[in-house]
Amino acid sequence: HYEPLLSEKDSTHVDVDDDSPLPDDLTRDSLELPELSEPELARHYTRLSQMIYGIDSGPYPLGSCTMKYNPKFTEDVAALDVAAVHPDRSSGSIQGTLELLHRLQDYLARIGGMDAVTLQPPAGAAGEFVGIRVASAYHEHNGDDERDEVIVPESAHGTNFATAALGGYDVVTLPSDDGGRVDLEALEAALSERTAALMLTNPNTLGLFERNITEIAEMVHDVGGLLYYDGANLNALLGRARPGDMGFDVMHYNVHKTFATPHGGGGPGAGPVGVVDELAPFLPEPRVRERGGEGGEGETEYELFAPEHSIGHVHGFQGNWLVLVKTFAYIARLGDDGLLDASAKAVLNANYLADQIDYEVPYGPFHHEFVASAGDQDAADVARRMLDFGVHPPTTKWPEIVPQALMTEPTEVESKETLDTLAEAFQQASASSDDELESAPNRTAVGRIDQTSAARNPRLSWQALQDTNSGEDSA
Amino acid sequence: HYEPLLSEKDSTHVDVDDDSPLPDDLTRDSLELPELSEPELARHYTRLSQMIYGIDSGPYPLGSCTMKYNPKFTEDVAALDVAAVHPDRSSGSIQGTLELLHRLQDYLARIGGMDAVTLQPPAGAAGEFVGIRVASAYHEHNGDDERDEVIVPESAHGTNFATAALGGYDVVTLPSDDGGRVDLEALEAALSERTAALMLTNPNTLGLFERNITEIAEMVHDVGGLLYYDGANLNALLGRARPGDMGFDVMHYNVHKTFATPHGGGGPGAGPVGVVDELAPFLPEPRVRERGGEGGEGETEYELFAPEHSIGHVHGFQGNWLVLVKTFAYIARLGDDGLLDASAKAVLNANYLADQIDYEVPYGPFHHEFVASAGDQDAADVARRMLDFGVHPPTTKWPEIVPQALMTEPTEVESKETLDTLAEAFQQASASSDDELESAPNRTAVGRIDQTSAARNPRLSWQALQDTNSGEDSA
Amino acid sequence: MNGTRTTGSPYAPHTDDDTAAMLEAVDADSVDDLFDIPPAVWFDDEFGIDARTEREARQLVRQTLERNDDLVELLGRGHYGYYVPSLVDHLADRSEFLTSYTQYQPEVSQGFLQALFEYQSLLVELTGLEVANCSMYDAATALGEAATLADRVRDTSGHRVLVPDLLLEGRRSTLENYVAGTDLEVETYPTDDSTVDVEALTDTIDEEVVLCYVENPTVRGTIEERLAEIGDLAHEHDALYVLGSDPVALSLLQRPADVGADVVVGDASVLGLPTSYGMGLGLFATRESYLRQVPGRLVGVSEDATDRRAFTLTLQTREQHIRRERATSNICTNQAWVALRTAMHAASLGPSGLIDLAKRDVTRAQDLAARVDDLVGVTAPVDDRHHIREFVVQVDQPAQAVADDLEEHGFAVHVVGEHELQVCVAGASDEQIDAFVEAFTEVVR
Amino acid sequence: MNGTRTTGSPYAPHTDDDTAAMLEAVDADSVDDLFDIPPAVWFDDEFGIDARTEREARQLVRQTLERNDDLVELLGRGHYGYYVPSLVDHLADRSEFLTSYTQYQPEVSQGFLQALFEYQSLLVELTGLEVANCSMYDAATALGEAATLADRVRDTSGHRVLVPDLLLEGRRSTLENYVAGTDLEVETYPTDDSTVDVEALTDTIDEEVVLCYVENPTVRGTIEERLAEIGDLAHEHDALYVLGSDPVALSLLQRPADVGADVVVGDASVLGLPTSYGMGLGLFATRESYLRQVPGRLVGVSEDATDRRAFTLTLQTREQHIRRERATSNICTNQAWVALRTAMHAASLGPSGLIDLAKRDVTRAQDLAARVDDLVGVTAPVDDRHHIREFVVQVDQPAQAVADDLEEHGFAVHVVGEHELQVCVAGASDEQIDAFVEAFTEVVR
Repeated sequence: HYEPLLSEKDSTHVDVDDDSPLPDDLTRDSLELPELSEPELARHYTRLSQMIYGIDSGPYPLGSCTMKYNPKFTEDVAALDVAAVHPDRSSGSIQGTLELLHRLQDYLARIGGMDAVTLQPPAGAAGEFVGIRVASAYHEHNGDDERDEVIVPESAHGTNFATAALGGYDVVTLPSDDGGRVDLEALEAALSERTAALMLTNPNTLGLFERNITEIAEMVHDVGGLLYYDGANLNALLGRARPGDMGFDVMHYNVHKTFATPHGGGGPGAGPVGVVDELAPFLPEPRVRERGGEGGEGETEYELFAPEHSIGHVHGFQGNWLVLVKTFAYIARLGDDGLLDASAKAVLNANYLADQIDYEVPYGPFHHEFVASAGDQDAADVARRMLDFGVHPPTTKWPEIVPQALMTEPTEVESKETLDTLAEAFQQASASSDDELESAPNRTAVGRIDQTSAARNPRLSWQALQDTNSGEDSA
Repeated sequence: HYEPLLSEKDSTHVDVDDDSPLPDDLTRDSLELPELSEPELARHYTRLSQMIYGIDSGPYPLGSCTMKYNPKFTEDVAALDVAAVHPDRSSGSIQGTLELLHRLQDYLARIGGMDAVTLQPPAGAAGEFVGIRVASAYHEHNGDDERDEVIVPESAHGTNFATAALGGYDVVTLPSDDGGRVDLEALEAALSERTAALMLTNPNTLGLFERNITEIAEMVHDVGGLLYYDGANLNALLGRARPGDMGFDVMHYNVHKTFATPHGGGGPGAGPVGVVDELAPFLPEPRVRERGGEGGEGETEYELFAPEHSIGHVHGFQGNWLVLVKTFAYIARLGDDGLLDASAKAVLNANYLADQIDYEVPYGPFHHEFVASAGDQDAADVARRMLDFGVHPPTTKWPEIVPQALMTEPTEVESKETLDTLAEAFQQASASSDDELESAPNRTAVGRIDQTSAARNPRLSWQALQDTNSGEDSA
Repeated sequence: MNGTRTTGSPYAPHTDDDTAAMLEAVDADSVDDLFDIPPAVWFDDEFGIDARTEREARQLVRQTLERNDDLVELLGRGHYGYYVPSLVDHLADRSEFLTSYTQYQPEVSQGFLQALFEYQSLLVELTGLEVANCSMYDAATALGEAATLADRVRDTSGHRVLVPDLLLEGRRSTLENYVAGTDLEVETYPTDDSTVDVEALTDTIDEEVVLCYVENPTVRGTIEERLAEIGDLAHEHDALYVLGSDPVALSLLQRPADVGADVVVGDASVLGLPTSYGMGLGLFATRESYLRQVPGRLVGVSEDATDRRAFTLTLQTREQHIRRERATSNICTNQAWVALRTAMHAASLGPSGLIDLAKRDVTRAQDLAARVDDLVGVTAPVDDRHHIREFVVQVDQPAQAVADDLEEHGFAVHVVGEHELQVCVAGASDEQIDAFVEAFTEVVR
Repeated sequence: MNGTRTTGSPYAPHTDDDTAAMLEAVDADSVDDLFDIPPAVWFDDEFGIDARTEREARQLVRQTLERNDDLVELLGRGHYGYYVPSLVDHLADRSEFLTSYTQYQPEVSQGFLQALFEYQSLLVELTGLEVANCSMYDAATALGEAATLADRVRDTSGHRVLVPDLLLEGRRSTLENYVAGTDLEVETYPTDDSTVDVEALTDTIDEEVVLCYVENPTVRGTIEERLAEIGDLAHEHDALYVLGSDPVALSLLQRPADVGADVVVGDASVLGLPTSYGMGLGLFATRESYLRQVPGRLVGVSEDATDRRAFTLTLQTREQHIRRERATSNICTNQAWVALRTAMHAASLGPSGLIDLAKRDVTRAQDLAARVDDLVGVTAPVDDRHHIREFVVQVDQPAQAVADDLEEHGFAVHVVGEHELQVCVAGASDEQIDAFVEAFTEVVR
């Protein structure tokens, strides 16, 4: 369980000026990097992979992260040669790409109950940003440019707050009511003509459906604000309720969370944004639409266009295309039946697992996730302890509304048997002694990591490490 | 490090007769097998893979097995859609496949110094069998049908003996001389008008070049016998000596050992056979040849044909095509320079490693492999002990000419650094106590396995295991 | 370096410094000095093979293979192109599976051994026989091995091996090579409507027969109806009853054990491998009584030092590396990785999926036969039997001409007689079959 | 079931028995009972999306994408199609890399963290700056983040962000969106022969400028010659000097640290990704002094309980999940897996391979420019500068017409002016370039 850094295996200094086709003053002097052969690299990365827990390793019940199994075939379609086109190709020569994008826009619109969709945002947070920028542009277009607040529930994802701030808004934090849902009185108090938007996820991060959603929508709309849907928890509602029908004006889709594209250890993702008709003219450019007339073989033709009042680009090109191909393939595989079954089993699994564990689980009834409380134990310790039982732990210490939160979302891909295994790991952790908790994990590639040391003395590159080491040597 | 059997995860009994399109008496009653979902299977096989040491895991110095790194790109070309054709396609419609086969026949002929090559044998042993069958057919064709012996050196691969026997020959075992090579006097004594062939590998399994090869060839040919080259050790000679030039009449190539096709945990392999002109009419059918005239675009056209006195088929179709594609790709990648360098580094590595270890290494000078002796230690214990140091051990207890043999072949793909690691593992094993040796391995997925129990009480299926268990239960 | 470097082996990691240090360690001036090759046989020439970058080598293979025409293949006759789930490629391609050696060190091979054990268990269920090895090369070589097994286990002085007259040439010829070193001789028995002519078989069988081979389904896609009767006939004459089949057919058709089969051979790669120019996976299953005579590798269960269950290759004393010329076969490397893929594909289908697949092979063949039978000058199926997967079609025109025309339309079919074509539905999609009917209609018009 | 089953989710493993048992455990009659959705918003309709088998879904994507024309792309302008070694696909596709989550549990994520740390180290060497994060989305968003960084770190009340007039629309527009929530305003400065017009820049720059952005190479493939001078100019006015580049160019061109760059942004996916319709990897490196203001993820070294080296995400207090509205960025999921691929590709090339690749980009662009410049009515390169990878070509005919004709011949090029095309050699083989010259010769004849 140890693999040297590439640079520790080899570091070769190569001078640039030999045979340089450029004048010396336009080039660097040298480059010093590892020079290794394919067999050495294959082993290096194989060994590194062996020190990673992936979705094929076992259950991965990260609340609000929705770690679903990633169907293998979606990789194959994204790897097709015909998928490998340059973004500056003429529209006429990439009708296939445009058709796929158009069909995906359509699929997503139907699933979300939205009127128009952009596929450009390269991640969920980028989708949020598009939503907020669209809201800004809309208000501005209406001459409504005094709105400088965005309201965000206290239990919301950190990105909601950060996105609103990036969009130039003051963030108004909304407390929860006793049941863990939006406090309507607090909302009433927070809303004003300064309100640009309310950002909401539903079910919320406690797994609870915002039962008053219709009322909330009315309240926000009454003050001229827009209602934003954070798609993080859409997997819980597939085929059973749609943000558009609940009164949301704009939403993003997390294709990783809802449509099983691989998380890749932190991306690439995609965060398509859907809006109601009224907001469609503000979406990023370019989007795809059908072109009047038909192609040579009677096929519909597609073209790119800029919406009338487009906010412009939020990505240099068209976003994370390869991720979108996988999204499309997944939806085309599941169809109505599969999507409906996904939310059914996701919710069943969460409820079943919540029932099987000893930790207290406040609030309810749950949809796709629940937040247990580790009580007297430190939730992060519990998580590390669970690693030793061969499973991945839940998300911890958030939302803060539940003390020592263990935010758990099994998703639909886990079998009853796996959930039982997971419940067993929860039980073992809950029965662990302080000592066991504080020393965990012990069966992992490395033991518990000192976070303070990492932050206090940042060593962020091999070069920095070298400097540190030589510093120590000379000391 | 434990994963239940598929059947232990699920066993579903399905009746066949529901909606059967066939009369009951033509169908089975039911089928009972695991019924599992893709996520469950993905995890199952991922976990199984984690309990396997592959070439990307570390050094794999199996003497006579030549475990080389398998270049990743060769997998990609074998997976091309255009490679997926049915064997009964018309020749005119698979010119690409035939051209590739023809080019590969040509490459192999040049590398081996042979005149004609068949690609049909699906493994090395099948290649040997073709060689022996071709020899039989040749002698028979010459009315020379009293030859009933094949001579095999005592240190030869087990397949040589078994192949000769399968071909209907009596096996005459040839002792080695004091230097570990063919004993010329013994050979003289063994040769007679009954000799159909002498099977030889060169360098032999001790890694020694048969210096008297020209003389040996003359002796065999003088009695009317044929000289067979076992290609297992061809990697040691690439670009430096060719079986054809040494007087061999027929040879097989182990594409896994010489041309880096993956071993697959025991196949599929391919064992092309090369022969001198005189034997070409006896090769299996069909083979590929150029057709007179040219295709539409000036490209050479190819066709299948049956050699005049062909022994017929040794495989239902054309052998292991996908393996042959990888072979071709590897040779096309390396070319003359690469092949020459492969043998250079293979031989350098073996000599260097032999020099770095404490165990006695008799005989020499070595080419691609050497056979160390574990002396007082049990070679199989040494091997198991080495597993605990994270490397794969050498082949053990063979050839028997070296007591407690550790037959070691690092191949060209190992770096000096890896060889040093390997040498260190040898050293640690040699310094191990009896107890350490006898209890090894300890850091593997399972501990030392009881071979006797496996053989004495064969449990070769889940069904058998069930019977055993229920027997125990009732006992 | 990779991707651009073309000198030396791109897979040899040695730096110049490494090489120098290693040469010094072994006290040699150059690598050439390490080669103990007499000058007379030293190779001074070149092969004349160009080195290429990885990209160029890929391109060469691709361009070469792109000369293949892109045809919809309605081909079968022993090699089938079923859709292989993506799971199989992704998991089987994990390098631990793909690049490992035969499991002679079981402690670091448990995962592969378990997968092979599961493969054996699959075949035990499909055949009903007690023992399945973990692979031969293909159906033809498995049949050859069955014959040498018969030669070893039958006490009689008999030498006749009976096979159907329809047997594929590749299989028959391979079989003949396998028995060339024995006294066995291969003879054919006649068929009727492409299934065993049991009366004729009764007439020819005698005590000299050591093996009677029947395929179900037959090479023409027909399903045998009197298997148990044939088994009795074989056993009455003390002959080994060997059945040829495959995992898809076995999921639906009569279980070999139920009709008295002593050995089942066939090509198991109908599951797990895409069309691959005939590359196969030899299925070999037999009765427990022949266990010690089984060719090839067997994975068994044992215990480790702490009494935990563990898997290992077992009964290796049957094999060439131990038993040499007295081994049960010369087979060494087999088709382990294909067996893994087959097991994965079967697991992916599950029992319901397997049965469904086989049933669809029956109904789709039936449907297609009926559709082409409707055409003027076309009869299908020719044989008055149930079919699975494929069937023979009679055409008024010369079959070769029809096949050539179909090729022009983008379809490949078998020519099996002057006026007989054979068509297989196994790998084709419904759309492809519709398009084929359209093309066929046009061609025979 | 997989491959054939189309009802329900094929990726939900529940048997009917499981479902029943689980419902009983949670005391519910049906799954629907578990949904706490008011009737008013319950969705009673269907999406109208058909379920498909795996094979059908694959086929649908393939058939759809096969509508794309198969053109040789001589395209660049921020997105390049270099050959990616096969190693990258095979290793990056290992499911441990592909399917894992962000490394919040570092003890079971060491392999990915180490790979990202190696990626950071690669960028530190390439840029000469001390800190590189482990990715932004792409070059455009990285530039946007650089601007918000400038907004945070500059004390001045300035609001001007200077970018070249040639800046790609997608980048400029994205930048404007990123600064929309600040007081910053994006302005352009002029270029001369497609490189910075330093005199004009000198005229426009003042203390109001907080960021001066320069790309090297430029979008037209030209190489800047006065980078250090521009850096001095920026610093004299207390503006952040931001350079745009990529790992291939950085392997050969002046090291950003040597010309005074404060931040380097760009698209690092020139290595590691095939052409992918503009999908990218935002490179972001900066000086140590801005460490606490860096957006995105950083992997650092620490120690575990037994004092062994261990990797972890660090300085997370900059990030949205901790700092919320005071985070340095809203970025969460980034392009980690692409960064892995880029690191793999770079490692596969090594320093020699990287330098060679960049040098060939210079000489091959030069050579191609010379070849087309020889044609009547064609001038190349238009800009009197050194070029790498791509260059602009002037044609007498309308550029769009020439491009359309080239497309008919199977080649895609950029139209960048009424009589200007742009051509890129990065991904093309020598054969493809020869074929292009032939087609181009014919088209402009």
